[in-house]
Amino acid sequence: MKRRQLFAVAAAGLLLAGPFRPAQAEDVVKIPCVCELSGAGAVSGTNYRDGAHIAVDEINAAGGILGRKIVMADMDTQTDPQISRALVQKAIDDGAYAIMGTVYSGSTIVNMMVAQQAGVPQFTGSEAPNITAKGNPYIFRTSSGAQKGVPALTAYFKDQLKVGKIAIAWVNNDFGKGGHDVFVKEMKRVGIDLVADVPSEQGQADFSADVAKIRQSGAQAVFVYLNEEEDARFLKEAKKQGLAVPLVGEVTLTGQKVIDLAGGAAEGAYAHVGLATSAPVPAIEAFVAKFKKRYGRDTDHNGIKGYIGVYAIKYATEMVGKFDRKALAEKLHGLTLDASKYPGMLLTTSWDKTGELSRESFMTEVKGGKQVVIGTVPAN
Amino acid sequence: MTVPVLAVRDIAKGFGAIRAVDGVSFEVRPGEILGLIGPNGSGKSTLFNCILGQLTPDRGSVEVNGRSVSGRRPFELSRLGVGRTFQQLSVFPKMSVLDNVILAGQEHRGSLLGRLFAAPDAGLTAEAERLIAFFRLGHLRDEMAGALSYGQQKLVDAAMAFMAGPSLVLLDEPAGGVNLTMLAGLKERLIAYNREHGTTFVVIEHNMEFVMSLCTRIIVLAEGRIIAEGPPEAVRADPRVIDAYLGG
Amino acid sequence: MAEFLQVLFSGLATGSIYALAAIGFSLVWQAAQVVNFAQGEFVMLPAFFVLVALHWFGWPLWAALAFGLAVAVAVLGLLFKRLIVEPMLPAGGLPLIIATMALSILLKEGTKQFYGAEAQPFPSLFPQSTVRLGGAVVAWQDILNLAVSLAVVVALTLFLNRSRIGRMMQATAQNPAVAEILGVNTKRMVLYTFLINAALAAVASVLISPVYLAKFSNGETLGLVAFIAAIVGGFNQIRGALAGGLLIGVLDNLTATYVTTEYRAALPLVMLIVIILWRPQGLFGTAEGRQV
Amino acid sequence: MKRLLLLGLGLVALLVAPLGQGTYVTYLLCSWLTFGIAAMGLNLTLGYAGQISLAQASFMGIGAYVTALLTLAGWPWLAAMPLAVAACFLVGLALGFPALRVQGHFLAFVTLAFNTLFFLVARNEDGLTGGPYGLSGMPRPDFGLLDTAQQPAFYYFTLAVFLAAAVLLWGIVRSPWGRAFKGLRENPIRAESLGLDTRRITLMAFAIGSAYGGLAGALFSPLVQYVEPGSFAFAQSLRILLMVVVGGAGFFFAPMLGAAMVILLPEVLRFTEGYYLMIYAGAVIVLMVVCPEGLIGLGGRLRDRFQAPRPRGDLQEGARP
Repeated sequence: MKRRQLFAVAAAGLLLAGPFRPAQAEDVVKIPCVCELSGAGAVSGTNYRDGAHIAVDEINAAGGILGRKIVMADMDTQTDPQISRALVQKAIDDGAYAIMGTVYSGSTIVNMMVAQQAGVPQFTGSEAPNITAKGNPYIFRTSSGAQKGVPALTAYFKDQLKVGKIAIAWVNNDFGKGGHDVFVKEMKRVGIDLVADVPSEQGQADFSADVAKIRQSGAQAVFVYLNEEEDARFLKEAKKQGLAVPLVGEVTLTGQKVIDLAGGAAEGAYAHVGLATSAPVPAIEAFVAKFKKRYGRDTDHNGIKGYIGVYAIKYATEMVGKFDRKALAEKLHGLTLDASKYPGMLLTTSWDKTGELSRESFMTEVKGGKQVVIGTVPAN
Repeated sequence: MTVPVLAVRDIAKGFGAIRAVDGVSFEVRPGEILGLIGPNGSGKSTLFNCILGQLTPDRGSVEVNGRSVSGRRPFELSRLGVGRTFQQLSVFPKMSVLDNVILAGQEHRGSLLGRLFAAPDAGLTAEAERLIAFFRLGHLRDEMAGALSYGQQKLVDAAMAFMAGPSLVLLDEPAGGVNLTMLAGLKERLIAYNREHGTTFVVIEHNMEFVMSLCTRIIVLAEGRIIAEGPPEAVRADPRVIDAYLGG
Repeated sequence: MAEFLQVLFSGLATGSIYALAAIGFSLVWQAAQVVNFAQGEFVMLPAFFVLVALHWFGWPLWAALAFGLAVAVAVLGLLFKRLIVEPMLPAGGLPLIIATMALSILLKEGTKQFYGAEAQPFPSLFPQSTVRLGGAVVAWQDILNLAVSLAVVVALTLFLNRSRIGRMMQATAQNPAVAEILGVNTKRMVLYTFLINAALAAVASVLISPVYLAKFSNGETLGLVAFIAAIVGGFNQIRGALAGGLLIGVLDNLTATYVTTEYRAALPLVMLIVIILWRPQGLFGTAEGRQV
Repeated sequence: MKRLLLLGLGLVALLVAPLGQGTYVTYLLCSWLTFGIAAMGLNLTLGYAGQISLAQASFMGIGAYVTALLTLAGWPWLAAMPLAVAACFLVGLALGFPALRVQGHFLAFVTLAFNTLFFLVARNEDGLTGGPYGLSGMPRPDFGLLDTAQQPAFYYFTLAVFLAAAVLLWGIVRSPWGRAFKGLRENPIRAESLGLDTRRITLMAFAIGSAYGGLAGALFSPLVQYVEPGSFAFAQSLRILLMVVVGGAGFFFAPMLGAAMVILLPEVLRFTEGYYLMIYAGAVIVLMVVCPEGLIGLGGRLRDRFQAPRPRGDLQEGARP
């Protein structure tokens, strides 16, 4: 009896798993989106996917890439690196021309090896520094890695704020650790004294010890490298304890979500934003409005990442003139796409030999409950 | 002079201010069936648990076949040849009757590691079947023990106590909850086993009829002390015993 | 010193909310021998009931709070008892553990699906101003959270010790068979315990969400902390769970400030293991009444 | 005879399963077998010996990290695996000690705490474990004739390890140890009084179950070629526990069935998008309410329903008056 059940399961497995391969149509190009639609990364992954779909629909409406329509299949990694790896493999088996995703660095670091082996260009939303440090010629970022964003702040701390002692509050996961390691190195390089190094747990609720520690350390500024809701909790606690030094973040700290969550506590926070939904750029404002109209909710910067990723594939492929994965990857290395000629990029963007991306970025501050751009940082 | 199978020397055990057992000593000779009786609260169960190592006595010692067993864990006691039954139902309900009885014997064979590589039944099927048949459970060999009736489970419990060929078996209220027909059968089987193997029994029991007809010697406890000792007829007639039961 | 006071006060405020969850946990354990692995989600969820009333129905705050409490008691108390615990009690133990674990996933995913994955701001019940106490800055919110928690605990203790129903509930928890003989409707008393647990969770939820924000995943740590607080304090005691909650809140902050931030999450776990192995009745508990 | 035939058919199904399948399906099958091994181990600890453990993922983690570190240092897999398994055996033995003092919920929480502590150590000790980044790029084993770098070859390698593990476990549960484990589960006090050293056998139940977790970890490492702390957090232990309980704790084939459910069901429910976890959790609750013995128990119950019960008067004799 038990064996029969085992057999039944094996048979069911075979049936379930049976290959559902649609007929290969020559007039389409497959660009599957492998990203986090459920699990811890669902918010980022869903925005990434939805942004990408806007681009796909626009491109298809305008005739596709080299006359071929894009087909974008959504694949949910459940924010699980193992599953993401298998899904990238599946995407390749299904004949992907290029792959969009994944957003979580922990997933990307695993699945990019698969795409590399198969020679399929991959456009990730991850920002961990090590992704472009592995010499993988097929990985491309859709936003700057942390090792690019954090140094942009170094000058700000040194020249604008002129601090000698600084503290960092960071979330102790692969995202936070990436930013933390670059930051520590940078501060050492320019000779700013790191007086408090405070990691916190993902989802941590009580930041009173973290803030008390920083307050006691005598830091003249704090670099806050947390996820959005922890940003908000940190800001609230900092305000409560009267931590009266500049709080500076990377990307998220001045975002609308954090402002909403933190209430008045976000007032006066600074952040360097590589790709802000509130950037004073008409193309970005138009995209944000488009997103809101189509999905009935606001996007974060992941929506923009997905959007420009698809456009990057289109523009580079058209430059190559044919569907050649290797040529596409080679074309993108060292390529600069000027936003005035290539409007889908929203901002002028370039990639270097490692697939790292750079474009101009912004310093922002929360003023009157809104994110306000207070300066532009040139591409580096 | 033979070495007593069980020697209890000056056992005392108190709980707070209550002296449950207060200096009890006795010996049990090979082949005896000793009954341990007394009114509720006389200290029978406490004494039993002290002998079996479930409770640590405040003073005194227990010897089995001349070896001190104080401080031994229950499984060691079993390996020294002390079998027991339980007052409450105590079988392995989701195992067959045969497996119940084999388990009762297998831990006495070879080493722990040896048992990992031994035959699945540890070579005990034939012996277990003999014992199951002896207790007239042969037709239930492959049933789950938990599916058996109360009386049948009591018989399985008894069979398990004998499986390892113990020299001494302590029976904790074997008659409790068993109906009359079954009870007569149980008593008859116990006496038969005693005759065949010369195994020594110590029985705690409330059911006077059962004890009087089963045991060869009886010890009466009251308030933690032995108040009478002797053959069933003598104990039955002892005024102190009547007093303890009626006056207590 | 100021720093010490700062983290001490914050720890007490957080700990008082842990205590509410821990007390509910203990009560349910005593009454029905059920360890509720979804307790954290029970604290996470009522905030969303309130938010639904506020934003979807457009009700005023006080009505939304009443709605949240009522729905929590009905769903997390009555339905939980009737639909999950009651049919499973005979099977006991492991299946019930699995079922409450699955329930925690269900509540979490349901909240995410129907209200959203992002953290939500939650209206504060108390003024946002602060007060200086011996060099530490303490928010009125923290002080009032602590006060409300303590008041709830005192009221609950009085209810259990002084009122007729409370004493019947205690009798049921201590010895259901005897209580039954004495004419207590034990089934009803167990149900009351579940309702009280749900109400305590709702109070904890409303107190904690203005600070912690309402998020579907909030229960993950809360549930564990509540259990640890209950064990550390002594599983069979209200005052034990209260003390356990406060202790964990304070120790967590002190560890993070003075010992290690990387391993701050380890301290309660190590405490849990040590307590279970060496003082299973808990720091403030008595040996009787515990079953393992 | 019928049993052997069915077993043979199951084996053939396992052998042909990856043929003609894409690498994704093959990957899922490998994952199923790997988790099947971990679940088998937990089934021994929990299903047979009755000792609840919420730490099986941490043993997979220990196995995976040990294997990863050693193979990255150039050791062959065949040398690294036994060390990984032995490490888990020893740690499992240590984790068994709390079980000598507490049972049930208390044991559940001690093991849960252990799992979370393991996660913290794996994340914080980045000198050894790579911290939150984890370790990546472990080579897949190469046995000369069989290089497992490609997916089908790796599947057969996994299958071979799985079958060896299953046969070994079958041997253990059929031996007198299996009876001793069950005795410990059913009635530890009675078992002790019959000469069973319950302490030792409890420790063995933990150690062997954990060693199976370690073996699964040793396969996980080359399968995913990436280990990071999050893969071995408490949630993963919960997943393995679900496999055992949903399949039916204490039945030999239950973990395989349960692992198939837990790993394949999300694929089947994928069309429900975000609802699949809800549906899944709901199904588990219903299963536990309706049939606490799991799917195999459910199967048995359905079978009984369609068979007329045999009247057994002999089970009534000597009943309580």
